[in-house]
Amino acid sequence: MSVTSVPALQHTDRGPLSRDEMAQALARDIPRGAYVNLGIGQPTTVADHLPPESGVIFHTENGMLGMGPAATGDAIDPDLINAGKLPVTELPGASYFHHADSFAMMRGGHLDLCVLGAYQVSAAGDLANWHTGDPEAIPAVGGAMDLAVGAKQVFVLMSLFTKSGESKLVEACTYPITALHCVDRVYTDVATFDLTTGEAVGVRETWGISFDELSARLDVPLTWAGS
Amino acid sequence: MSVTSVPALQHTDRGPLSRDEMAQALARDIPRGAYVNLGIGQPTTVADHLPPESGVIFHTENGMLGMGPAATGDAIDPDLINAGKLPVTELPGASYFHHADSFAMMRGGHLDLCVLGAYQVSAAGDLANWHTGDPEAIPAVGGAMDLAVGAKQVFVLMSLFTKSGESKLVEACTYPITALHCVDRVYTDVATFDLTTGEAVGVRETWGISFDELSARLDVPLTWAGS
Amino acid sequence: MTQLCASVDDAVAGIADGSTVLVGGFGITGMPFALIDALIRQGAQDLTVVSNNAGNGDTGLAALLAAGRVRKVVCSFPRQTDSWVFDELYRSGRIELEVAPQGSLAERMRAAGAGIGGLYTPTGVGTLLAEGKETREIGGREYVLELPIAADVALIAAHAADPLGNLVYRKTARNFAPVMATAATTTIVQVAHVVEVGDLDPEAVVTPGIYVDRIVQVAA
Amino acid sequence: MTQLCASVDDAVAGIADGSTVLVGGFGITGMPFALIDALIRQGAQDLTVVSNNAGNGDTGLAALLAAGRVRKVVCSFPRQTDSWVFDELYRSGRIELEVAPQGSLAERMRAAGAGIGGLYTPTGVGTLLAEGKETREIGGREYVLELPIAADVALIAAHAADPLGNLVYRKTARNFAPVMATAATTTIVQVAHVVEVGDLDPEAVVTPGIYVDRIVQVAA
Repeated sequence: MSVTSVPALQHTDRGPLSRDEMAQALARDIPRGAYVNLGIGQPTTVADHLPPESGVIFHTENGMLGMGPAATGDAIDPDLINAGKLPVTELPGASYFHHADSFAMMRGGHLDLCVLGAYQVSAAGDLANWHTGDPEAIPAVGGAMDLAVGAKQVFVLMSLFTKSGESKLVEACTYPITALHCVDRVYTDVATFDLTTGEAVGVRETWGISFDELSARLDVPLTWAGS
Repeated sequence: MSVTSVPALQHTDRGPLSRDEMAQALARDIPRGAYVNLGIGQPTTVADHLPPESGVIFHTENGMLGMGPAATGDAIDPDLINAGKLPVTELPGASYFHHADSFAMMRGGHLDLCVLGAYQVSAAGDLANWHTGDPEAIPAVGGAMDLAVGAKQVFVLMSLFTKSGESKLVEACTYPITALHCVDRVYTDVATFDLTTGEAVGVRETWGISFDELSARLDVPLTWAGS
Repeated sequence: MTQLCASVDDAVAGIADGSTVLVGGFGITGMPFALIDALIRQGAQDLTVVSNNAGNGDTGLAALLAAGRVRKVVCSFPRQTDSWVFDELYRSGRIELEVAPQGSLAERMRAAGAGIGGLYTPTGVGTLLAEGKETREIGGREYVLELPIAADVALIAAHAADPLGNLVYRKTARNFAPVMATAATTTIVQVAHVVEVGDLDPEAVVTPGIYVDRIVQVAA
Repeated sequence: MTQLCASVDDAVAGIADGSTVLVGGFGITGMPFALIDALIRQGAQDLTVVSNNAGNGDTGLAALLAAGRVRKVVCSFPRQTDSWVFDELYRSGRIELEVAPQGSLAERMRAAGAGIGGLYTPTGVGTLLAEGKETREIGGREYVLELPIAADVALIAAHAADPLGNLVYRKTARNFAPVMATAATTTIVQVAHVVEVGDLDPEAVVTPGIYVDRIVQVAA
C-alpha cells in the first residue's frame, strides 16, 4: 500500500486520543458558522468544543435550530430536549419547527454537517450504525438514515477497533447498512480518515500508532491525505 | 326522461335568479361552521350571504384561514389580499401559512367546500373552468385544479346558458378539463342541480323555467332531486 | 367545526376497535398523557399506533401497550432504556412492529394530510428498511417510494388553543403534533390553556383550527 | 452563514446568466421589487423565472421581463388584467411558458427543498397539464408524478429578519417565500426590518436562518 510519509502528523510519541480529545479533534475541523447536527450519544460531546464564538448553530432532529448546552437544575424544561431526549437549552436566535419540517431540512441537504457514531464504516463511505444484525435485537433507526443521506458532510466519531481488536473501518460493511457512500471523514482514537480522496482511504493524522502499523492492521488501502 | 314532479320547487311564477339571488341560494346550502374556499370572481359574492353568525370560515389559497370581507378605505393593506388579488380583512381567529401548507390543506381534503365558476360541467361532474381551448388564449390555471380535486364538496356557480343559448351543463365537456368527477352541485340562474344522485342529474329547484322546459333544453337526463 | 370537550373521556369517545391512532410525542415530550389514559378507560382494542417511540416507563403510550390494546406499532425508535413494556411484548410475539426512518414517518404522515399518493425519498436506499419497496432512479439519484400514513385518530398535546381549534405549541414539544393533526380523520388535542378567539397571533398559529376536531383542557 | 448586505446590488451580485430564479409574491403582494430592480441592473440574462404570476403592470417581475432577461416563465397564472408585458412577449414568441397548477408549483419547490425526488398528486389528472407526465393508480386513485423544481437563486421579501437570517412575514405577503427559500442554492431576502438576534420569538420564526444566504434591508 502506497505511503507518502508525513511524520509531523504521525504522533507516535503519545497514546491514542481520549474521548474528549477525539471530540476536540473533530470540532477543530468544523467550519465557523456551520449548521451542525450531532446525533445522539458520544457525538454530542463535540459541542463542548464549539463555544458560541464559533458561530456554529446546532440542529436537533426533534425540531429546533439554535440548541444550547445541556440544561441543569432549574433550567431543565421537560418541553426542551435534544434527539437523545436529554434536557437542553435555547440560545438567542433559535427557532422551533415540526418534525416534517425538521426532516425536510435534514433530507434536503441544508445541514452543513452531521456527526454520527458507527458500528462500521466502509472504505467507500458506507455507514452501518443502526442495527447490529443480531436477530434478537429490536430494530430502531430513529433519524440516522435521514441524517446520513441528507447532511452535506457526514463525519463519524468512533473508536477504530472493537474490544476484540477488529477494525471498524472495513472494506465492506458486514453490519446492516444505514446509508451508502455517505461518510466523508472518520475521527477515531488512533487516526482520522478522509474517505473522499479517491482510491485509497486518506489518513489525516495518527496518535499512538504509525501509519505503517495502521496499514498493517486494516484491510483497506491507506494513503496520507491532505498533504 | 323520467320526471318526478315536485311543483313547489318549480318557480315558474317568476324569472331567473339575479346574480345576487344565485349567490344567496348557494349560501343557504353551506353548513354552519364549514371551511369554505370561494375561488375568484362571482363565487366570492357568496360570502355576502354568510355573516359571522354562520360560523363559516373562509380559506384563501394565498395562505389564510379566517378571511373577512373586502377591505375599503383605510382598512386596505397591500399585504392582505384574497385569491383574486383584492384587498380583504382579517377576522379574529385567523391564521396565515405559506403556499405549500395552503395547498396541502386544499389537496388533502380538509376544506369542506369550494365554490367555483365554470365554462362547462358534465353530467358526470367533470369540470371545465380554466381554459377556453382557444389556441390563441394564454393558458392560466391558478389554483382551480387543486381546489377541484381537493375540496370535500365542489359547488359550481354559473349561468346555465351561454349568450348564444347553449347549455353549460353538458353530456361531456368540450372545453379542456380542470378535473374529472369532482362537481357535486351546480347553482345557476334557472336551476340548481345535484350531480351525486346517480344516473340522471338531479334538479333541486327551478326559477323561470319548468322542469319539462329545462329537460327539453338540456342534453343530459334530468330527475327531481332531494324528494 | 372544532368541539371543545368537557372531559378527556368525552374527547376520546367513539374511537373504534381496529383504529389506526397517531400518538404525538418524542419520547415523553409532547406526549398526550391524559388522552391516552382516557383511551385506556374508553377501551378500544386491536389498535395500530403510529408514534416516534414505543412507550417509555409505565405511563402514557407504555400503559396503553401494557393494557393489551395495541396490535401493531409503527415507529422509528422503539428501543430505549425505558421501553421495557414494548420490549417484553415484542420479544414474546404479542405485538407487531414496523420500523420506519424518522423522516419517512413524518413525511408519510404529511403526505396523507396533503393529498399526496406517494413520494420518493433517498432515505433508506440500500438498507433493510427499503426491502420490498419500489426503488427508482430520478436525475441520477436512487430513491425509495414511500406511501402515505393516514389514520382514523390523532391524539396530540398542545400548549394553547382557541375555541376555533387554532393551536400553538411550546419548544420541542411541538415535534410530530402538527403533522399528525393533518393526517387523521379525527384529531383530538389536549391543551394546557384555552384562550379566547383572537388571542393567538395569526402569524404564529402553528396548527390552524381546520385540522382540529376536538380539544380538551388539561392541567399542564 | 447568513450575510447581511449593505445594498441590494451587493445582495444580487454573482447571479449567473442562465440561472433559474424563484421570485416570491402572489401578484405584487410579497414581490421583492428592490431585488428585482437590482437584478435588472446586475444584468443576468437568459433566466428561467419561477413565480406564481408573470408580472403585473410595468414594475417588478414585469420590468425584468420587459428588459429581455427572461427566457422562460414557470407559473400558475400568467394571464391577468395587467400582464401586458408578458402577454406581448408570449404572443410574439419571445418567451417560453410552462403553466403548472398552483399547488403543484408550491409542492414541487417544497420537494426540491426537502430532498424528495418526486411525488404523486391527484391534481391535473386527465387534463392538458398532465400530458406527457407519468400517471399511476395508488390505492384506487389516479395520480400524476410531479418532479422537484430546484433553483439557483430565490429572490423573496420578508417583514423582518435577525442577523442569523431568521425570517417572519406579514399576512398574505408570506405566500411562496418560505417554500422558495428552501428550494434555491442561494436565497436572497429583502426585509423591511432587521432586528437583533433574540428579538424574534423562536416559536414564531417562519423561515429559519439556515435557508437564508443574504439579507438586505429595504425601506418598507
